[in-house]
Amino acid sequence: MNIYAKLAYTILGFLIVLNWGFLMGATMRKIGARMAGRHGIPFKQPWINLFKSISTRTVITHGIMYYIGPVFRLTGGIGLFLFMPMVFTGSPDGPWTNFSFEGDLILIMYFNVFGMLGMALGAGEGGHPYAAMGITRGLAQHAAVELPLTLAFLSIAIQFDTFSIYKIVEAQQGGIMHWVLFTNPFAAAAIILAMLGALGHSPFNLVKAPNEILIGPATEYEGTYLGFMMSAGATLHVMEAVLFMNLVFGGATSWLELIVKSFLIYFWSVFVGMVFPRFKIEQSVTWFFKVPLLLGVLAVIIFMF
Amino acid sequence: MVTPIFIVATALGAGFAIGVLNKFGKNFTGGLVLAAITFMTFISYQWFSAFQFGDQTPEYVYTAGFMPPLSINLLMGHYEAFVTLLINFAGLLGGIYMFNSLKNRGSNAQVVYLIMLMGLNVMVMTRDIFNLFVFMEVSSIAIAGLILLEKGTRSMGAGFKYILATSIISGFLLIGIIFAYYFTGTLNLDGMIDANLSGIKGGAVAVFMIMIAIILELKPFPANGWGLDLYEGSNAGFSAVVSAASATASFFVLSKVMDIAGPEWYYYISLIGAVTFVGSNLLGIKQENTRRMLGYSSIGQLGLLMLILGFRDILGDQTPYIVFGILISHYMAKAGLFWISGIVKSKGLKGWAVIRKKPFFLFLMGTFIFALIGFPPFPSFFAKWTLVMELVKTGNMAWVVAILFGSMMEAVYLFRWFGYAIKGENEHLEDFKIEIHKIVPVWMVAIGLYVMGYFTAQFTEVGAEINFIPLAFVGLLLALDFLPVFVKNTIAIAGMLAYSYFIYPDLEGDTLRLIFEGIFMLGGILALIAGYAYKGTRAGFYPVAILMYAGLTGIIEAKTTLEFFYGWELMTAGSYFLIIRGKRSMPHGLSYMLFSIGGAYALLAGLGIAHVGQDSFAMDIINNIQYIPYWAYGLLIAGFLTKTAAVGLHIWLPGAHGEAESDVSPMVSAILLKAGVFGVVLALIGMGAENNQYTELAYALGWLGAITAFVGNLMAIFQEDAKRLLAYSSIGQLGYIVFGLAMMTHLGWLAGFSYVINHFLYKAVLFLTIGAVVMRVGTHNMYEMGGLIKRMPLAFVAVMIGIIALSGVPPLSGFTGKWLFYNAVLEKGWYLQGALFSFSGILAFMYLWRLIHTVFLGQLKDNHRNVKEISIWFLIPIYTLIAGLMVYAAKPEWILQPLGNMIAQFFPDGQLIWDGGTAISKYGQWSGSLIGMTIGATFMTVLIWLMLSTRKAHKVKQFDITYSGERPERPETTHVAYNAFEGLYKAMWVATIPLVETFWDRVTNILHDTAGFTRRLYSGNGQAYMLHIVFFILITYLVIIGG
Amino acid sequence: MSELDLNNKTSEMLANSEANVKNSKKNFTRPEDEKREVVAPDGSIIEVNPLYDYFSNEKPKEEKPRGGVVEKFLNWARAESIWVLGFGTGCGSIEIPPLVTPRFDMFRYGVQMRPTPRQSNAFIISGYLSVKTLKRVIRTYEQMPSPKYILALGSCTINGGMYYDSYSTINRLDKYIPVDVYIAGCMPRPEALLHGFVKLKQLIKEGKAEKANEYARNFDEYKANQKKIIKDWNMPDYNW
Amino acid sequence: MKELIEKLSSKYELQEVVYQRDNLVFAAISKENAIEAVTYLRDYEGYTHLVMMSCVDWIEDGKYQLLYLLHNPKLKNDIGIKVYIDRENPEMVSAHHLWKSVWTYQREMHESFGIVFPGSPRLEENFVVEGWDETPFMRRDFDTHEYAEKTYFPRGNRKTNDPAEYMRKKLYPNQPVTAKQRKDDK
Amino acid sequence: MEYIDLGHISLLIGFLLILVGFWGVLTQKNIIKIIVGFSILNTGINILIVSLGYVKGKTAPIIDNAVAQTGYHDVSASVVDPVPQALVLTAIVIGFGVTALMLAYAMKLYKAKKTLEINKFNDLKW
Repeated sequence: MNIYAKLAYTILGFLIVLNWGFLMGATMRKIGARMAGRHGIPFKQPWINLFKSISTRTVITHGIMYYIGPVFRLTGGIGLFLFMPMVFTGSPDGPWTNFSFEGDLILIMYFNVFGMLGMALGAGEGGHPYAAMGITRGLAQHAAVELPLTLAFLSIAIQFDTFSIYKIVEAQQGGIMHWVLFTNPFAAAAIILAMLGALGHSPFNLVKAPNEILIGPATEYEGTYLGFMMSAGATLHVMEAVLFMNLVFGGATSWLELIVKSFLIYFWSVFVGMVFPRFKIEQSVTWFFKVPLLLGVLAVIIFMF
Repeated sequence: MVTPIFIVATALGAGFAIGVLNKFGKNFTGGLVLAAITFMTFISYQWFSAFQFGDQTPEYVYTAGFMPPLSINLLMGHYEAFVTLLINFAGLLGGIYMFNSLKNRGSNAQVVYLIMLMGLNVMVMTRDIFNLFVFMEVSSIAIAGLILLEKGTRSMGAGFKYILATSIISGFLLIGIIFAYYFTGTLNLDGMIDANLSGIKGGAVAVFMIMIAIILELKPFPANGWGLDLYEGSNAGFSAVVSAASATASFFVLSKVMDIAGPEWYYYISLIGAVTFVGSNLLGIKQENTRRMLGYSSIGQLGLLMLILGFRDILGDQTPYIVFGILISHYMAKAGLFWISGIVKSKGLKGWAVIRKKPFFLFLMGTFIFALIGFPPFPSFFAKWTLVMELVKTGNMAWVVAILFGSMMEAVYLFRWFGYAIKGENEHLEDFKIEIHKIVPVWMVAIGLYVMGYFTAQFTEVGAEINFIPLAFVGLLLALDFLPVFVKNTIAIAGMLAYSYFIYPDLEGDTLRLIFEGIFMLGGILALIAGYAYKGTRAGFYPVAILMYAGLTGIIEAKTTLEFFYGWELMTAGSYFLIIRGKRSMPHGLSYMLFSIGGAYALLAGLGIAHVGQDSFAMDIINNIQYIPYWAYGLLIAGFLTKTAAVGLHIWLPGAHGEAESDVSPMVSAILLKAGVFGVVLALIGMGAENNQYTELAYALGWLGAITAFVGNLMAIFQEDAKRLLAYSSIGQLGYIVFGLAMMTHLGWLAGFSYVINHFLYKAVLFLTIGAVVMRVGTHNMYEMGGLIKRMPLAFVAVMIGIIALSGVPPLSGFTGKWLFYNAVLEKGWYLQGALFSFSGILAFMYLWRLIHTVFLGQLKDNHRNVKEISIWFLIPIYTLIAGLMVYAAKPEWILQPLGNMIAQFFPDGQLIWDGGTAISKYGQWSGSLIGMTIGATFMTVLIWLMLSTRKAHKVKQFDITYSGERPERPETTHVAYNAFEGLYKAMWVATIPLVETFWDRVTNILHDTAGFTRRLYSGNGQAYMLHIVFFILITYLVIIGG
Repeated sequence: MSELDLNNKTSEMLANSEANVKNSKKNFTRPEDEKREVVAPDGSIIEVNPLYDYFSNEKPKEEKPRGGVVEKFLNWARAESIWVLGFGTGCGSIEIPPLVTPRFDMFRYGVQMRPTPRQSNAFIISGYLSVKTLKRVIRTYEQMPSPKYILALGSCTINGGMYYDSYSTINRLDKYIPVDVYIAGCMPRPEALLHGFVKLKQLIKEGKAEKANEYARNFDEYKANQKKIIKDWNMPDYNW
Repeated sequence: MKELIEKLSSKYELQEVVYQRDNLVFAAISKENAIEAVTYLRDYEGYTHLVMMSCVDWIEDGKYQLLYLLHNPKLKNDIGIKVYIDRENPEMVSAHHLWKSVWTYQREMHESFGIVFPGSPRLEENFVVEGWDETPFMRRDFDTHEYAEKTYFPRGNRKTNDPAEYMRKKLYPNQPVTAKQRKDDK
Repeated sequence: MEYIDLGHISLLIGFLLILVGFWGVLTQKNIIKIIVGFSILNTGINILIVSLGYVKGKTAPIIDNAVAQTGYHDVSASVVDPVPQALVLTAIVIGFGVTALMLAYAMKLYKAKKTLEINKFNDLKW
């Protein structure tokens, strides 16, 4: 496939992901509202919020890093998309593999942090104590989440003898029983639990904690910056879900499958969030060090013998 | 040629002459004494040079013209000439030093001094055992008299104890002599040897009596309280003479008399020597009184000499060389130290800080201490090396352990003392006066040490001039120390550039060494450029910095193990001085030194084992160790790991790096630590070059690396001090490197090496930047900084790039290492270690964010409003290094491909496949430049979009933040910095319990308690000391003769 | 007193208000707001003026609407996405929480609560406002990005309500900050509040809710009113 | 309680002793002895808990009445010590050393009545109002209405109704007002 | 009494004196007594030396009439070993020197601390 076609597919894919991210977010809130007996927001609300945000008349800036923070964040989101094979079409050169040939699972693991780190820097420049508090919590929780996740990723990589996400997806084709969920249940369980932290919903949403530290890192961001961050957030949510989908739930062979699977994955975390109150940071860290870590270690150990 | 009898005659004649001529005044008689000693020295020298440079044969002097046994005969041989030269030279210098003391005590004292020297000379030369006894008594009486040079009850008590002890000893000696005579019918030593005294029935007792008396003269542990009192109580100048001349003479007497005892005694002499060496050095660590501490050290050194003497059969031809090295170092260094102690006049160790008021004294003191411990280029270094090599070769490992342990203890107290001198509080201390006649001897022995070092080195491979060129450069810089920084810095840089150019052809083609040499040299030059930022003369910085680089380049160029060890010790010495220059770095400098010395001794033992069964000392012997290779590699790696600060051996690092000066931290962190890595690489090449059969060792090393990475990174999170944070981070990064190397696969090594280069680049950037920031803001504490991005944007950018590279986030170069690592882990199957490694990497985000946030972001503090951007001299090296990072990020194949080729020599399997800029491993692929371009393009697109849409943004100031309707009061209370990761600490405090520190604390306490308990033996009661002597004799009798 | 008299009185007061602040009997500058000197690392002395140095002391500018279809669209977006700052000033704030319950459910109107003024565009002044709170309200209001809207809840914000003679409670909110929608009642029920939102949306869509610009236009007058009663003014004139 | 009052009256001159309830008694003590008495009650009689401290403005008498209400947790009874101080020059010995909560009470009284407690910590700091420079607002001679009219912007044409009368008129416009109602209204 | 000759007796006395000397040196607290102990020790050693050189039935190694009385014509065969005698002379001289020095010390020590108890002079220890 030539590079222009590839680029065109990629841009199209990104637009799908972005809008699906918004829609998915709205749907989740709708579901939450319906569970509470409310009518809830209209489905169009995220887009309206985006338009409203990027059209504020006054914008402030605390300095150059404050400025660049959302750029980092959005780049992180887009980059994650670019390096992820989205829809499996049977050929590594297919239309929806984006630029995933440039890297593999390790790249995704580390690039995941790109946006977070940039955001942390940007929020820091504002000098708001809550932003810094949110970031310290976020980083601590991130560390705790990543340990079981890494173990599970390693386990999957060992299982298929590759770090290439494309190959992992390919290996899971051919029926539901080929999914990692069933072929490597410990790794899958570790991911399913650790995923809750990675997606950052309650009970692990201490980073944002709206009533306590005024949504943490983003507390100083307004208008256009906020719009960028909302877009990045939508993208990242989908991409995280797609990552787990690719690794555990057999990937997707069509956009429809992708949408359904990512929705269900994301819904899992929202579902848990509906039930549990927010954890303190040390609680959440110790929680990830218990069951998910144990599962992760098990997932790796079974391949050592 | 003047016959040696004139030594005696001169002394006696001068003594009588003084009695006659003392009406001409004490200065005259003093001059006469000095003239006499000079003449005696001349005679010894004449003989010595005749032996050394001519072909003189040993000559007997027969007194009264009769042949033995009817008369007494003196022998002037090579060794005798040398030892009398030493004695007379010490006597001469001592005479100059004590000129006034002797004069004040009158001409009698001068005569007694002469007589003492004469006695010592005759003790050395005589071949008649009764004559020996007589002159031992003569010199004892003289010494006992001269102790009174120092006034006060302390010296009186010491003198009385001395005379009591020597009387007891001489009683035994006399009994021994008469029995020996009874059994052999001769008093002549040669006659006794011929008669095979110890073989005669009952003769063993006679031999025992003689031997034990002479051994007791050498003050063996623990029957040596009187000797310690002598060192402590007498005049400092006189202690020096006793330590140098009298001890040397006694030692020679022992070596002489040993011949009649026969080989069965050798073992016991060694045993007594070892016990003395270890025991007195152990007790030395508890000393607070300088002179007594030096006394312990003197006695310890004599014990070491005894030990060597006992091994003279085994050591064979090497014995004179080893004895010479140890003896001459001890002789000069201890005399020098005693003399300095007489000038400085401070009893307690802490008072020695006053020495800094005359900085060249620090140089002298440093010279003596380093010579005593056995650092290059001093003779003791070579002697100790040879000793250990020979002992290990002959399988005497236990003795090596004793020697190294004793030396370690000696290093503990000497360096603690030196630390007080360099860094202690000295404002309240009174300055001391220097008299010219007192300082001359000190300088002479100091210079003598260097000369002797050069002389000694000529007998080894290090003797080549090339190894002394860096040292000469150090000397040059030392001489130019008065010049301003700018000039010296330029000279240093030019020197290093020239040396790099000079050395490059040697290393061309050897990628491994080239990488490390590049890190050492280029890194060194870059770090030196930052030195331009300093004002004034920066006294003492350049010699030690260059000393360190000399050592570093020495270990790279080393062709033999000795050269390697030589470079290693030079580097240790240089870096010690660099580290201790920091404001509060005294304890850290000490612990650095002790760990380094411990590591060096492990290395020494390891190299010794490696040498077993091999003919050469070439470096490649470690590739093929034949004798207990597990131990050898273990010791070598343990030695190297002290420098890479593996967990357990890391406690010196945070303080040492954290408290060092701004441009020293990068030197000791980014550059120096790589020396340890280089060592580990060499050891691992040795282990794995042929076939990797040491999997357990590598496995343990792998876990150690992973745990080090974890501990280092975790501890870094909870630091408040920016430089300590970076220091802990270094521990963690070195853990990665060790882990990677320990995998012993192609990919593992590639990852390790990519970390070596990366860590050099970004840690140098970070340390230089943070150091420069610290220079500007005047504090290390991160919570006292903040918001500095507004004041120093260039520094911020440097740190940001540094932390992105360190954290391993693509697209910068840190990701290279991570990617290689995961592939290597998967290939090797070390999953759990890999996960721990990965977790450490994630922990790194936290401290990195904290570093940049609390220093550069957040609230600008009031007192930093006007700080300037960091110095241009720091920015130049920083941005040069950043350019390196960027090149690495953009074109990783430029670095990784040559690295891969180099590693393929050792590990040909499992190489990366390069497809243009894409690296393809068994498990995945990664194209650094493409990823960089993709991310860059995305980033720029988003950035431009945001810039366009917020072009009218209003620039606000630091308190324009939403603060619940309130306004912040102060930047300090609004900046989240202190104890930032409290939540994580609550969850993970278990992992931060300082087990290692506790362990080493316990070890220290046990040693101190042992020393403190044991030294109560020396109750200060002369009678008790006599009892010790008697018990010592009884116990040795039971052991040796066997009841 | 007639309306005219009151206005005269007001202008007279305004003229003297600056002087009032200065002629106050007490010095209200807190110790931490006084000028202080700190020592820089290089030993030089830096004078710090806490009331000035830390803030961007710029006046607000009037941001003219773009007009046309774009503005209409954006106004629609703004109207459909009203983000309310969660800041309860008085007893009326107890009427806000019911809005998120199933019975009233303000989300269906696109109304949400936001925790930080930077991300909100509507501010409910819920009930009586003491001078002390007014200060915080002003700072918060000014920190919100324009366009921004104020809903004044309860009769206290209209004429002081039952606190008309209190020594510490203001009588008329619109003298201090511009109000878009008044919701009368003591207290108004949540339904009334919802009605207020609907009204506000209507105003926004019509392009009439430009009170932020009015504030910028009459900034000096508002500021003088505010400073007259807030005697320990320790903020910048405009809080960015 | 009786014994306590007897004991106390043997030491200090007590006035206006009122046995309010079985477990509550009030007594007035002179300004000079009050703190001593309170200290005595705290240290020897077990009245370790300061329930509250209050002030009443007796403008007619030209006095402020301070009340220290103490509680004995063992006996479960309270005693209130009243102190009358001069209204024109209000000053009282500070009791901040006895209970830390007194700091706050005294700050409040200083702000709202202008009573000076020499030595009391943080006395000058704002308590309820910020930047207050008028007559202390809880003094009865301070006319809050006038102050509000003067300071804030009263909206004109404001009508005030007596709620009871207004509602009666509205609900029962035809019914005449009875004498009892008139009396109740007062 | 053939077994006990002069040589053995003096040997025994010598050893006894040595032991007495050691006993004095190691047990007495008074410095002067210690010095006396040393003197006894020295004397014992000297007697030991002389008696070791004694040969039964021979005379002192001085060439005078006594030599002739022994009846040996070879002078060297008629006298006892002269070397120990010489040694003893030297040893006595040295012992004298040492004793003198000790006594001088004792005097100085007494002047300094007004005591002769040896365990009082422990300024230097540990």
